[in-house]
Amino acid sequence: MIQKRKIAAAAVAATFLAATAASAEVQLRFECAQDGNECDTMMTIFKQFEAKHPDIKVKMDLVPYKAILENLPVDLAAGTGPDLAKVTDLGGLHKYYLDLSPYVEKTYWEDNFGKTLDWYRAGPQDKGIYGLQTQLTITGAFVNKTLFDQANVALPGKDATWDDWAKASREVAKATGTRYPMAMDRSGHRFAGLAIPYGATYFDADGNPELNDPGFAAASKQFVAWNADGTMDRNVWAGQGGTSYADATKEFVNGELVFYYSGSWQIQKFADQIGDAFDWEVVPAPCGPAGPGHCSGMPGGSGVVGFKSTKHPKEVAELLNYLAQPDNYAMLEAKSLNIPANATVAKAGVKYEGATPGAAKALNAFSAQVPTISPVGYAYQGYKNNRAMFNITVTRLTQAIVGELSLTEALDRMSADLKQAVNAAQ
Amino acid sequence: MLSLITPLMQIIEWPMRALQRILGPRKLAWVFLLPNLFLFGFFTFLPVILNFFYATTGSDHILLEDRPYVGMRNFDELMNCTSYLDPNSCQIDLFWRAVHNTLWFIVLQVGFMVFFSMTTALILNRKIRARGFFRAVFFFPVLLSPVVVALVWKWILQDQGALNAVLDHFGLQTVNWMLSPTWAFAWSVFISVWFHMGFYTLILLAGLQSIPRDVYEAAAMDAASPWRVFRKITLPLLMPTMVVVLVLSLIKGVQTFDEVYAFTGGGPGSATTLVIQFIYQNGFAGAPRLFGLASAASILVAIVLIALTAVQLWITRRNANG
Amino acid sequence: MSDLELRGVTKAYGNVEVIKGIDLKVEDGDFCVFVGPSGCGKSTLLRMISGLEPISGGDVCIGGDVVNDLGPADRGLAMVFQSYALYPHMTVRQNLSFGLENLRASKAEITERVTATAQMLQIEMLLDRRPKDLSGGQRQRVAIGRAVVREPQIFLFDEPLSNLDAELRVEMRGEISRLHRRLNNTMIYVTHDQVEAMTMADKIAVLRDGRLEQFGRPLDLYNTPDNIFVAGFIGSPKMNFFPGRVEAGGLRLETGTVVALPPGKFMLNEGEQVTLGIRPNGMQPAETGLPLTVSGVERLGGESYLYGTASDGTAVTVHCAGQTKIEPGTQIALTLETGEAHVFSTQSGQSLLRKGA
Amino acid sequence: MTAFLTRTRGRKRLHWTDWMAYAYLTLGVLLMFGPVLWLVLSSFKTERELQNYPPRLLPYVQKMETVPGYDKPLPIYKVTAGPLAGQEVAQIRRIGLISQVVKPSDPKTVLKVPFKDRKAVEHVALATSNYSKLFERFNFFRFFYNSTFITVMATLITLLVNSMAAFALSKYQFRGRGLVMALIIGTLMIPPTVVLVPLFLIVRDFGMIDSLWGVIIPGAATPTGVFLLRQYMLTIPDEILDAARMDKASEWKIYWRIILPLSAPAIAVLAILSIMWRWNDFLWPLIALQKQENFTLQLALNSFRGEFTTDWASLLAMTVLTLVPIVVVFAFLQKYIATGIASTGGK
Repeated sequence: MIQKRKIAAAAVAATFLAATAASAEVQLRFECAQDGNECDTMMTIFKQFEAKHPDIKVKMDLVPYKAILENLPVDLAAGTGPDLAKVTDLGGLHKYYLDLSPYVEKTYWEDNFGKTLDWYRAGPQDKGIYGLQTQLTITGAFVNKTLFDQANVALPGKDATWDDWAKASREVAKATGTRYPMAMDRSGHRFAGLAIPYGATYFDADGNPELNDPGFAAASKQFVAWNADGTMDRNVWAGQGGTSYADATKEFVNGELVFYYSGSWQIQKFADQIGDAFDWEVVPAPCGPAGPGHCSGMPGGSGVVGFKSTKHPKEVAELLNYLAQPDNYAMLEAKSLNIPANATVAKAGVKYEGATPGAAKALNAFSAQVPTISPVGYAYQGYKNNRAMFNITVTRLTQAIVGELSLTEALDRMSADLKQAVNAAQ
Repeated sequence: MLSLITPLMQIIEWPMRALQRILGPRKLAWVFLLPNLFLFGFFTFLPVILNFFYATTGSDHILLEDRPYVGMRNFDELMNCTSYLDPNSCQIDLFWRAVHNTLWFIVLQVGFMVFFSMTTALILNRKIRARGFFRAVFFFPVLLSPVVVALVWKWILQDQGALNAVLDHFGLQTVNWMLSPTWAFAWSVFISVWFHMGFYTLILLAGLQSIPRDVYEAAAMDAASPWRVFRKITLPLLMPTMVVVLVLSLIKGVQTFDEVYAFTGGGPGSATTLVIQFIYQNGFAGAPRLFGLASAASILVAIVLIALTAVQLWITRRNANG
Repeated sequence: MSDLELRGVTKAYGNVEVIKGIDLKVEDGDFCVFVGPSGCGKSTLLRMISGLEPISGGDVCIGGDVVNDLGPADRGLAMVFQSYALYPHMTVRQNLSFGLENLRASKAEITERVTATAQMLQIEMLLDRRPKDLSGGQRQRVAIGRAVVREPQIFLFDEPLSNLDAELRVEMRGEISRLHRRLNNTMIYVTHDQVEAMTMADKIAVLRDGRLEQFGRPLDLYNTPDNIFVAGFIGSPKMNFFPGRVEAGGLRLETGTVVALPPGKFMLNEGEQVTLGIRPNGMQPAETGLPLTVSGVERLGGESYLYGTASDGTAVTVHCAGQTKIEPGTQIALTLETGEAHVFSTQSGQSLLRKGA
Repeated sequence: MTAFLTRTRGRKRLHWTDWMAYAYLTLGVLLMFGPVLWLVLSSFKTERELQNYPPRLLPYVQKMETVPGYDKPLPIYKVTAGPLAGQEVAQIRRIGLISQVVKPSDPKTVLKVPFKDRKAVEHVALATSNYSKLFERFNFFRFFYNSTFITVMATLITLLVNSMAAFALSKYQFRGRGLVMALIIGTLMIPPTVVLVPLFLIVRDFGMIDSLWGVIIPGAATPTGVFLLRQYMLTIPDEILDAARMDKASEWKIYWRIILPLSAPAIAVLAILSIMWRWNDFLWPLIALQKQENFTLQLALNSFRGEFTTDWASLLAMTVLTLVPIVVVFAFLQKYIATGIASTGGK
């Protein structure tokens, strides 16, 4: 089908090539949704690219995130998709990706983007290059340092466990009259930051996904208990239902929260909105019963991919390759305040533009955590059905928190749901 | 406006007159129906038919031709319960929780909706000052997007929201509304009535215009009691419009989703998860998309709705006659 | 020529026949009234003539042409509806000109005819008002005006006065009659009110149950009704009916009274069950005769009515000239003026009057 | 109560039912309009103020003052305790739990105030930049044009096509009428969300994806509209149609000269609803439109919603902007709803 279309396109192109020189210009459509200024920054870099390649024009369609998540897959299936897009369901859309390896310098990509390339691949055997990780995120904890100072409680140290943090946060909250000691975004992705230190593996020995290993169950039990005793801000998880996302940004920004487990994408917002109201910090990834090797956040983020259905695969690859070059990539990360996924850039360090000292410090703190990310985290992030697992975790765990299901029932339901999802996705 | 419409209508008059001569006035009805049926057939009816096919297929593929046929499996899974009264005994427990919630939801929502929109329409139909302003006021919420509606009501109802501030100010007990399943449900009903009431008020307001004024004058001469006037004159004469409101409020009540979803996300837990949220989360936001399951669920909902509407129409018809 | 002829016209909705074969000829210029109780099919018949209701069988001829397949607008008719059916969103002037516009009359002609009609009906000052701002009588005039302005061959009226109060009704009755004399058109008028029928009609068609019971001049119907139904329907107050049996030399009523009838006027078979019909003014209080218990008296000044029951329970109304002195509760006797009596077969209801007598 | 129901109580003194009615309306204004008003006010808040917890009614910003010797304006605080209690001071910086402040009157002397003993001085100010940013950020007028084009065309088509169908379904007896009506109401039962994908595939096959017509056409034959109009037309007496037929009006003429004007209230309602639906429609344009130059206001508005964060300040400002035209249209059309012209002259 695609082959046919290509031939037709080539024939059409050949017919008109001689007649109209203008039609030689290639237009690439780029679908993008942004939280901050990622898309706008990318466009400025693409403009530089256009200057070097006068025959290629990039047109960005800035869309709501919902379009990327829900409509892009439909478009791609129906053959009406764009040439390239910034996506977050990295593994799930694999079947539509354009393999860039014939067009780009493979070793450069392999050396610099190493682990993140796997997230776009179909499996371990797949050696293709499909996407450029433009935004590497990592989950982690923020604390309200000022509250600790006021309560005269020392920040737990580098190897502090979740339990230590809970204890300290409760103490601070009590001493300062703060409403909520801890909070965690309502997301299965964030929950992995708790589950991995508790020893969750997410995959059995054969590599099949599971949501009931002992580590995961222990973390769930702890989380439910913390929600019950008021350690966790119940509003975030228990105030919602289904798979909907909720965060505690408001509470943290307003100084009502001591310890907030979220992720690196919050930094810019915190810098803007907290301003001088209090001091805040990123703390090292909390540990857990599983021991020192498991003190890890969850990696994540988004990347730009090209699609098979494009009529201009070469140009798409050229464009992505241009963006992947150290200078351009560094500029993108510097302007959009993101953690680089490119090894060269990371080693050189990024000079964040317009970031307050606090924000820059926080970004660097997160960057420092990247090398210690647990393999479980990478595997989980790279699994193509991980979104199903995130959703199931959130839905069922909330039911356990509000008491609709017992924890055992919730865990059983998670396994059943996962089985159904995996079956449907095959 | 009129100067625009008249020439257009006059142009169409020629072919229509010719058709009337050929077909006769009775068959001309089909000519009047045709444009609508064409659009309806392709863009409303055909998708519904395709939906039936989706319901009998599995996998997470989007194109129908890629999807394997699975027969009634999706329906079987949905209906696989030890007891339909206990969602926990069902294979797809969330569907049945949503069904239970939705049933309660429509009982409350349709009742309040019809009552308040009727009252409002009657009042707005009177000779009152600043009628246009008041009409706009009641219609305003309809214009907002569900996200924004949810946002403002969250400001009001969250733990440290405006309502609790007011309660606190008067020394009353504050409640964390969003964390209590009962309150969250009650407020969801309230918000959805608040959001959509203007829609039905408007329809009823238009319907009230079809009641000739002299009928009321005659009733006033007869010194009929107000309740009797309403019961014996307004209501029967308003019946065709009432049918619209009853049928639409039931259908749209069952299909309530956006504002409640944006407000509670279906929570706490699944206390406010409605059927459409289940369908949406499985068919659209789901990962993977269980499109077959969502389609099957939508068909089950439609069957129940058709039954409910039939009962409703039967009752209104009986009442209208009696 | 604008005479109207119905030949075996029938109408059925599915299996239900509502008009059961009617033959009728209305001469050019006649004012013909269809009268009958509600549900007799008179309005349906009118709508069938108008073309609004397709006919199931038979022929409708106007001016000698069969018009079965012509649409309502092409039959050259105009109709005044019971509810007037004025176009509520149009002014009176627009209401009157709408039909003319559809006939593609020129602007000048429309203005001229509308003005003329308005003058004739005295509604010139209402021309720019809308129907809701008019009184009942004014609306009625506009409705008539809308029919008149089109100068139709035949006018159809569907109970046009039933929505008016009594006084206005009398006034409009006269008005319509004058209109008829003035235009001299064929008019067909449907009513359930026999007084309207009697006062306005040249010809009356009495309908019952989808059948034509009798067709003729008002006084012919009054004087020689074909059957009990027509006899009872035409005339006010209603004719009195006494059941009885034919005996030698007369009738023996159920009350026991024997009544002698003019010989040869009726076809009577001895022993036959018959009904004697006699109008309220065909009876007088007397010393002896039919006994009557008076239950009510109406004194209208110039005349009086007695209401009572005969010994067999038959309700009886008696008309007396002047102001009677009889009081309710008294027993009186009545003499019957047998010259004005009607005799009907109880079984068939048909008049037993000998034809040509 | 009679006045409730009859609306023609033309007395000078207010009846108690009038008081009831006004009380109800006042409550209505509070309950219905209050939240809307709060939204409008909030569209003038800074993003920080929107994140304030608990939320406040009015848009506040902290007072800033230029103090000699400092380049940037400094934030003003009121000291609540200690020797400086009650005075307004400008904060230079905060180190840990201690604020370094100066009195604006005496900018040379740096004082230390415990961080807890100061309170920001705030005043009401409108963040109009929420609005001006919109016009800088993207081609607002392009989106406005697209939305307007879609709304106007779709509403005209909807009104024409639906009223024709409703006329046929309410004023003619023909075989299949019940079936058509049942189908039209029946399709309402299937939730629109679930048919989006099949509809998308059909519209794609018509070649209308990524065109404004692809948004306009599919929703034009709305079952709700047909149902609404039909039920209203049922109340128009058939005799008026007969009268028009006697007046030699063709069926088409009866439709547009008699039925349409007499259905004005219902048409006005459908017009308002259609305009509102189209103007606010989000889900279908989101899937049917891809190129940004074809986007509607709602799509642009929702592009403020990212994966993790929503730019509420811009979103609310845009919401208010998009509300304005539709409110104007409503104000214009609502009077037609009250055009009671159903008196046919009869009883």
